[in-house]
Amino acid sequence: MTYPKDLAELIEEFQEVDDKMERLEMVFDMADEVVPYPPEQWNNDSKVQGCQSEAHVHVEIDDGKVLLFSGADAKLVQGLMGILTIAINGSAPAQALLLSADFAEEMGILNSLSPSRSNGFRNMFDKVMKEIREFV
Amino acid sequence: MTYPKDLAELIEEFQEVDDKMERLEMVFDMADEVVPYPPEQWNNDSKVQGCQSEAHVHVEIDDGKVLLFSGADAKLVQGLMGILTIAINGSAPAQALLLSADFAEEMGILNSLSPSRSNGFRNMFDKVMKEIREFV
Amino acid sequence: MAIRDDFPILKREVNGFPLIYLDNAATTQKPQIVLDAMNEYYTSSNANVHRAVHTLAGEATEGYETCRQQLKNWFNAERVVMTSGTTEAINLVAHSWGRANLSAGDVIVLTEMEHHSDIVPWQMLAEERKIELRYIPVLEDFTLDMDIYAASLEGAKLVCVVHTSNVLGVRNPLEDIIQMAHANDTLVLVDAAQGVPHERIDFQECGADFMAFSAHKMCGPTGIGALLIDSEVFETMQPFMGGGDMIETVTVDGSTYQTDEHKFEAGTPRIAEAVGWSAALDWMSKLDLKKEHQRLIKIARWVAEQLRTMGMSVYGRHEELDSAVVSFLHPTIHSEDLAHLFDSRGFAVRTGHHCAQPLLNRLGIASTVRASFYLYNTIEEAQLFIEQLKEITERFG
Amino acid sequence: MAIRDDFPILKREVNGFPLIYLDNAATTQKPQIVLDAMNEYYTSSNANVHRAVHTLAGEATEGYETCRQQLKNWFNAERVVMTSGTTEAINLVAHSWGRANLSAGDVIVLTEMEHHSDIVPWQMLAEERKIELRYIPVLEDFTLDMDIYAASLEGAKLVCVVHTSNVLGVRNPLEDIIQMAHANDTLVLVDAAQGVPHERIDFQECGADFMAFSAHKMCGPTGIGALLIDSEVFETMQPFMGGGDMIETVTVDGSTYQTDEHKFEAGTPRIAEAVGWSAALDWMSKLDLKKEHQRLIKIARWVAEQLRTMGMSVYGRHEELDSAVVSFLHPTIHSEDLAHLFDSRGFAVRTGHHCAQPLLNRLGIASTVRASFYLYNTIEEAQLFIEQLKEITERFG
Ligand SMILES: Cc1ncc(COP(=O)(O)O)c(C=O)c1O
Ligand SMILES: Cc1ncc(COP(=O)(O)O)c(C=O)c1O
Repeated sequence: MTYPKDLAELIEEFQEVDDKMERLEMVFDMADEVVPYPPEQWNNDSKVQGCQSEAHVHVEIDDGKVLLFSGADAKLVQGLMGILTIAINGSAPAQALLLSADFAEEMGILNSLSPSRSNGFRNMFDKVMKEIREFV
Repeated sequence: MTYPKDLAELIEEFQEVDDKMERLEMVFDMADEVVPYPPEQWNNDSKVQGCQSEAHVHVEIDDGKVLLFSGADAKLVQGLMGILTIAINGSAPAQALLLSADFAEEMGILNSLSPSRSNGFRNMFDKVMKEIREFV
Repeated sequence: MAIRDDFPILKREVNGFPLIYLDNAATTQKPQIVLDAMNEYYTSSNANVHRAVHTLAGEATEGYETCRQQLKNWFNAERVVMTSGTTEAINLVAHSWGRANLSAGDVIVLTEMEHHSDIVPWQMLAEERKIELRYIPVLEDFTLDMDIYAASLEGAKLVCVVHTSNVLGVRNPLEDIIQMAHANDTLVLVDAAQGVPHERIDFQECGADFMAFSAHKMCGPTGIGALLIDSEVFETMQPFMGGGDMIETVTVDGSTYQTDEHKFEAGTPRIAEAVGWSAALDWMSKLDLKKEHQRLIKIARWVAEQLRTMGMSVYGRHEELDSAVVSFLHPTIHSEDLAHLFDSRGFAVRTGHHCAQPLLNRLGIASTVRASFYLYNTIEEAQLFIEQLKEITERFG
Repeated sequence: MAIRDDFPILKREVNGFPLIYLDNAATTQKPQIVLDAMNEYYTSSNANVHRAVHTLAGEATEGYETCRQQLKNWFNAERVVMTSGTTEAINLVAHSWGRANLSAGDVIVLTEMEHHSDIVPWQMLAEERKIELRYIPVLEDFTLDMDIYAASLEGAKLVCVVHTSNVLGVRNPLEDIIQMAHANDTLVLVDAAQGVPHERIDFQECGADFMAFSAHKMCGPTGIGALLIDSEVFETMQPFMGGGDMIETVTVDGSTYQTDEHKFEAGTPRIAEAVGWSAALDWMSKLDLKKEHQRLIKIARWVAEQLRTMGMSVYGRHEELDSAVVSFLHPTIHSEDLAHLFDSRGFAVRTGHHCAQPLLNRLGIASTVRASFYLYNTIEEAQLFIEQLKEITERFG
């Protein structure tokens, strides 16, 4: 799969780092990239199910472009949200929908995602995509 | 354990035979040794539970001696009853109770008896011993 | 023969003779790669699944859920609940669907051909909920009485039918059974314990609402099985057992449940078993199951013919889609004695009521000797079996 | 160290670092002889159990029933029902004893310290049968409120209590709990999933009426567990699931059941798993469990002290009889992040609600990080764990 340019660069950056802890640190740093969805607004609709910790996402379409608001208790989760933000914010919905969740694996952050519930990333990603799809 | 003389001899005879089928044949031949408990008299009380086939035993004490009546659909089971008859019929109840069920294993007839339900021999043996115990 | 080489147990001897394992309808043997997969799991990824972040837990979860995904693919099914086997799967339906959807006066249709595992759960439910059970009789030709079936559908909420009889090898006309039931708005549960090992089934195409089966009868490990559920019916079911992993939230005032298959999988699941079953499915997917089945049913037919020629009573018909199971009785040797005699020469056959007493009652017998063939069995073994029977008959008959 | 050598998985690396497995309260690792025993079973004796005469079936039955006998010996118990684990064991009690003995208005006493597996089955039963549930609160010192317990016994038919909390490691005063319950004619179910692995329990001496636990938490395989039942209470129970092996006779008009443990074990049982569990019990019986436990609780106490010194909130007390489980929260790093960071250095720790949400609600937290130590863990690993936490705190705290 080909990724959006910003994301592709990020993946490459990650792949250059051998040490897993360092990669986690890089994800943590991405937590600042989210457009914050303030805890006061967190609600049942925005909640990502199956996450260990609280994680919320909210999608709006602004001027035909995806605008992802998000926030999480855990920094790793919010960091992944930040990466997702970089990948899709400002794209047309149809464009955003092309993204696959595999990037987190390619970045060497999550050991295995596919059918597993071992982390909430997959659920978060699916929820965002589902919300975007409603706008298409 | 030391067995009654007749039984000990029988065990020895069996142990001299290597071929399992031949040993089974020898058991079949023992089916004639039972004091028959005629099918007309078979009832729920005489039934050996957990046998694949119908098997019935009935114990009486005659003149202070154990008298075992028995019968079964399957020849192997009735043969084992015959061997048990040889082992205990005519003994005093207290004497009969000394017998352990291990002889069938020592004879190389049944692969393994202990806690298993894979054959009804154990249940048959236990039932006979229980009935004898009621007379002591 | 290549297939045989994959099964280490087939090299064993019994009573000094090479093992000839003809008890496949009870359980099948396991290819080496199934054992390897479980060993690999235990020696490199063992951990508890779900809701954990460490590497081993991720691998274990992946291993467990991969099995579910493989079953979904294999059967073209949308909902796959992992159970401890066919029996638990059917009990799950009785509990989770039955108690949520049935009430006094409702009717469940069973057949006389059912395994006890597809009878007793319904008897228990029937007693608890005052439900009527109707049993479809088995005819002289070992098939179901389809006229009585048609008539008995009236007012029925569920039909429970065995895909293939474990005693007769008869494969029932499921397509008709399901179509007639659905035309009547009746759901259908298929006990496919004996069907799945010999026939590749498309769950959605076949149209059943529930399908239950066990791994151990299809080269997989003990302790695991599955229930396929139609995705609409799935939504009408209440939880089965309560506990870890099947909940969303628990408070002292009450709990909410998962909405997917995990709702029905309480507690630490059968992780190593799922990994082993995956390997078994992988192994089986490399075979031409259809061709193998044709080979096996031909063996069964040949054995049945030989037995009839020798004067045995044979119970079954051994048609194209039937399984390679041959049940018979010797005219003079008791079935239990016969099984012991076979065992003394290394042959594993089963005798008894095969957990199908109502069927045996109908047939007017108390037991059969059953030889059942599977992927690793050969025509040579079948010939040895017949020769052995001849020898036994000469000596003991 | 000799014990470690028996566990092949401990040689593995995770993310380039040696695995340090501290998730033992979730599941334990398996010594090689457990895997060998299961392999041996599958490669030489695999067959379906019970009611069969051939050699393999006899060996398989022997293997399966030997496990039951070993459990009887290990626990000095008269009735041992094999289940798929703790969760199924507790559900079995709710179904087989509960539905047969409880009715509207009856009371069951639980504690806030229970695992979901000892809460949800009772909530489900309570809803179905209009039964009242009373929860014993957990005090500030992580123990049960014994005054409320005493008061709540009034009219109670059953007390369900966890032997040792999987979150806190706290071992409850079972002796008092059981004595007080029995003085009130109340039965007691002990969830010993965490107790059995660290303490040798004499079931009859301890006096509980039911005790549930899982093999996988005591070096045994996945997919199997057991329920010990007092032999008098045993007689008051109705069957659980219906199917093969639990019946005496089946007719279309109704069925009769086995009277021993098999009554509660429907379907093909977990044969290979039982064989593996037997091997695990053999292996454990060669250890001085008491001494090992003293070693482990000392490690846990040391870790807890270190954590407190570093400013962590520690949940638990780590007294003599408690299990070697240390739950804590970092003042600044989220528990999930912490677990990921540990994992990046090869440490397996668990985070989350540990299937004990009511307890965590009481503690006013949503999750903990949990490090749990078992037989193969060493003080060196504990030291590395603390050092690692220091490094993580410096870098991410
Ligand atoms: C205290 C306690 N009870 C019950 C369980 C459930 O055990 P299982 O998942 O093996 O059924 C566990 C394990 O997670 C536990 O720690
Ligand atoms: C037709 C049929 N149904 C159900 C079962 C029960 O399967 P299990 O014992 O694996 O639960 C069997 C196997 O004995 C069977 O042959």
